[in-house]
Amino acid sequence: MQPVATTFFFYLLSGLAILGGALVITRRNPVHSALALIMTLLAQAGLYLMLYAPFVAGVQIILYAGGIMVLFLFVIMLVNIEKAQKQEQFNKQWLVGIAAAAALGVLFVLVYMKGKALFPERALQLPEQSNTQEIAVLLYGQYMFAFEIASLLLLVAIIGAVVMAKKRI
Amino acid sequence: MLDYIQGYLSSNLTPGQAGNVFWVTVYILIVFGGISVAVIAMNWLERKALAHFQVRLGPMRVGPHGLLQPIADAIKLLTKEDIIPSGADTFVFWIAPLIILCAAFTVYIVVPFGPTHAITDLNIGILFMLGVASLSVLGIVMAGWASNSHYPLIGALRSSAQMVSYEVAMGMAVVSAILMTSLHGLGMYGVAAKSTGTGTLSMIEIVKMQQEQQVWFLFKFFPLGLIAFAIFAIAMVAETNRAPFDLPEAESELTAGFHTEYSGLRWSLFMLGEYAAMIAVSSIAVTLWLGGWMRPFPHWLAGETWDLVFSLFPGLTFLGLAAIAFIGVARMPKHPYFKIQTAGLGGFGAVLGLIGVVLFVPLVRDRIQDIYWFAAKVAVFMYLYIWYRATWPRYRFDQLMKVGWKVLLPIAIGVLILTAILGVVL
Amino acid sequence: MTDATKYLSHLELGEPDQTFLDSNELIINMGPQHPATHGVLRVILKLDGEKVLGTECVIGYLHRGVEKIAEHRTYTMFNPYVDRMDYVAAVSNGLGYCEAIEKLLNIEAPPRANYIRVILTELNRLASHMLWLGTHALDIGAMTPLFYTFRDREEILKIFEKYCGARLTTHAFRIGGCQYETYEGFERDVQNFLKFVPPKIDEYEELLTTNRIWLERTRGVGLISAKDCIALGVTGPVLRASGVKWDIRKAKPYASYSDFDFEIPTGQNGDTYDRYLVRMREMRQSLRIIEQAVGKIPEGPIMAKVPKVLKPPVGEIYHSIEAPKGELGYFVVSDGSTQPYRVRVRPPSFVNLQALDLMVRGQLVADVIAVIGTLDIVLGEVDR
Amino acid sequence: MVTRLKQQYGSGIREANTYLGQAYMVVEPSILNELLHVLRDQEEFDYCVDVTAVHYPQREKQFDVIWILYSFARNERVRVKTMTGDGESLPSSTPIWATANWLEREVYDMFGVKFDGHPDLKRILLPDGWKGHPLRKDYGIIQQDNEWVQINLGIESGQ
Repeated sequence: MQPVATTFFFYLLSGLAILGGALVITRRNPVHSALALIMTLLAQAGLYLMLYAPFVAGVQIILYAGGIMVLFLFVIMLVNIEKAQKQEQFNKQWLVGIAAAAALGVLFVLVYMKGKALFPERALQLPEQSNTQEIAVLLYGQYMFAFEIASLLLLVAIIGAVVMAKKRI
Repeated sequence: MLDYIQGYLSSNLTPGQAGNVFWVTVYILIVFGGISVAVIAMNWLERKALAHFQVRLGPMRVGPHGLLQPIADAIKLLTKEDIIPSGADTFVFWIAPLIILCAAFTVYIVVPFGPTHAITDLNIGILFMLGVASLSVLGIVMAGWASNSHYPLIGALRSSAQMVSYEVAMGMAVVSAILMTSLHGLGMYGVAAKSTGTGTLSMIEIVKMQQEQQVWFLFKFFPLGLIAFAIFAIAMVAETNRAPFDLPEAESELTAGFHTEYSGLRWSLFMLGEYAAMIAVSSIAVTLWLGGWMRPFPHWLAGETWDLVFSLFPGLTFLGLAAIAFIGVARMPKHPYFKIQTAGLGGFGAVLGLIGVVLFVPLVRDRIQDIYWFAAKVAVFMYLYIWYRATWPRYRFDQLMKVGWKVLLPIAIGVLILTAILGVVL
Repeated sequence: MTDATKYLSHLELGEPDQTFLDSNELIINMGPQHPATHGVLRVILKLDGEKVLGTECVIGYLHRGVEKIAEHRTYTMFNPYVDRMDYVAAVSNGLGYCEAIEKLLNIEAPPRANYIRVILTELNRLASHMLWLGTHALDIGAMTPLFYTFRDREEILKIFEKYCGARLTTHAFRIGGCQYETYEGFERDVQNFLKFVPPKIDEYEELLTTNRIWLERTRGVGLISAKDCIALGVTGPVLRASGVKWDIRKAKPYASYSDFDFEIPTGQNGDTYDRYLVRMREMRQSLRIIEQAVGKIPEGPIMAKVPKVLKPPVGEIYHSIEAPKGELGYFVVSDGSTQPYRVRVRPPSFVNLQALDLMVRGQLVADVIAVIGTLDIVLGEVDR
Repeated sequence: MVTRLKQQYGSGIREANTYLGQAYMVVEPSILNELLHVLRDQEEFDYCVDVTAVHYPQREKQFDVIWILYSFARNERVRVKTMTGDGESLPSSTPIWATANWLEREVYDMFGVKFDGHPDLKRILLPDGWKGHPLRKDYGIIQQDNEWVQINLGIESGQ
């Protein structure tokens, strides 16, 4: 398949992702923030598609945009929006936050500068058609143990959530 | 130009795969228009069929047998006042129906109406379909919340809980069908099909696998395929919020659920989205279990003659419809008042007949019959939707959840495990 | 404090569960314009999620002051007004009123009139139950029975129309008997109807009685014990479904009910499903009564000797009949003039509606709809 | 039964009789509550059919308040009648029969007779802010609370 206007779509999707991220933290209304987050997640899914990783993109849409965000909205809708809107939006920690973000940015740049050799010269042309199968082989072959441990962790989290939320067990 | 079209006709790829922007655009327009027409037809059919279930006549006034009723409805809805409640969150209220509509129509990108009749064929086709279809939950939640009213909110909460829960059982059923693409085993007529090794998520490939294995997945590993299909068929009714799982819009409880506060055009967008989603999930079912575009008995009744006989069906169907229309013309009262109606119905019949005749042309016939069989299979599901609605009372919310989590999900997981075991053993 | 919370302020709702997560209580105003409240009933629900913590009925939207009107009309003039109370069972209303006044006047309707009364009243019971079934099923989400019952109710209304010219507010009876002689072919019509209806009732039952969703929606929903029923004064099919075998037609027979052989269907559990079954069986019993009555309508006059001007002696009377919804009573006080001094109607719907709160507490919102349907209320009668 | 009750309450029961075959008794308000309790617990009148009232404006004690009771066990009805004046109040029978709740509210709504110990005595059929009690004889048949109508409905008159 011939890629169509790759650079254009890359910048479009990245821009959308960054815009969504900015909206998430600046909107007063938590529902609007959640919607902006969905936009970011969908833009990310698009980026995955451009990286010839359609499976990850599909999973991103199903799990994050379709599943987790619905639960987010669920919780947000049930809290008192009026109260949340009256509260001060940024607390005293914003300085610390900016410092942390700056540090992270510097770290990224440093990694890029120092380890330039680690990055390949040009994008890898991964076979799109067998992407899903490759992921499956890796997940259930090489990384089997890590995968199963992660699922165990999630199970523990689910049980914990049920215990905390249920009034009478 | 002619060469171009001929080149297309002999193509073995979907336009998306070929990377042909022109044909992609044409296909998108055709699919969009076709689905819209299908929704309109479904709307009319539902009202008529439901009415006849219930010893009524249904729409009879606008055009012969109310044929033009959907158009009258559309005009009414478009010209109605667009009300936005004063306390509503305008932006979210405005965007919610669009999300539902977009989600419902985006799905059609990968629906394989035929081996080459799809906008594109994604490697993750089925995953993409499920994922995008699940995005419509967002629209419902947003609509319910933005209306700033209790009934829509409860409707939205119910709806999202329902859709998220049934997606799980639905996903499990789908996985067992996908598993079958990679497994050999006994085919429909006891023919051991060859193993294909790796499976696929691509919609077109799934149907091709069924072709290769000489079995609809519905009958594979009988009754496992059947059970998985039944689970999907139940879950898809719940996914589209239709009776008997129509609690989010339960009229007698929540007035109209999440779209209580919507009116006019926006409301019609919800309806369009809902019906488009119904067709979309039915297409998934058809693709995964009912052999997609394959004609019935492709192997049992194989051979040139049978191919010819089955390829005549599309034309015959349209001629039959035309005949019904002409019978209607003959039975129309002879009063001058009915002149326009008679002429209209006659014209409609003539158009149908013409389409029927065109469909007999060999070149068209061969290309079109895939679409015909696909549409016919989907139409069965559409009829079932109406039938369910006329027959069953509505579930209560806790019972709905019970059915989803305690009945469908365990069975679906069991079927998945058994399918895997059988696939390895046989 | 909103309007809705004001109504709920008095309810002892108990403390909401203040455990780990705050449970948000929701107050929902159901009605007076709502598709499932059978008219203009307004129910204010206090919900925890979907669970009902308490309800408050706000009624009176259809109050027309029927009892006040009665004091300003003569006995005869007031007769048509009673049809407007329980408008789906107008014949029963008329029967109760006429018999109360007849008792007060100490006259008795002739046997032929009584037989006609029984036939029409039982037909009306069928019509009322059919309407109940259709709307109740529609509330629970089954659309189709509504149209089936309306189709068959039409046959009953046709008989009414032929008999007295009106379909709904019939004003079929007069004090002292009946105004109209049966029309030509009345018996044949009724007999045809008797043949026509049983298969139709089978049809309804086929759609619902063993339908799994119907069973799940109605079994164990809106439970009410016989003790609670009696304490709350609930009568009619609701009481019988709780296991009390009590029917005024048997307990204190009026008209000519003592001549007929019929059974009182009862249930055991007092849930919505039992009430459904009781009403379905009641429809068949009504058919049995009509069958017996239409076969032996005695000859004779249809009107007792009644003075032109009705002036009952000073005194008071309470007379009640078994209306389709329960005990419909008339308490009439006469001061010796041509106008009643006081007419009190004991409306079954009004009293039965009181049980709603008890029946839905702790259940889900969807059950409120089912219970309102199963109580079979008519707001015209609740509000009068 | 009547003789037994008469022995117990003496002059509290002013009259006990039947009219057209229907038993009724007229009692003093002072013994009313106790009598109703006795009727329910000892005489098995477990079902309160109706609570209602009649207005006699000429009398000193203007209102007759009537309880119609029924016994499932005996298949008998009895009416218990008591008299009360305007502004006086009667003991509520809601603790005895739950059904009296709405019925007493209706009597209060229509006649203005108050019941002590009623859990929630307020208007039931008429709106909360309404003035006047329509079933009193001095309330005209086309009379209404115009003030309420004007404030709440925004129209000159409801007629």
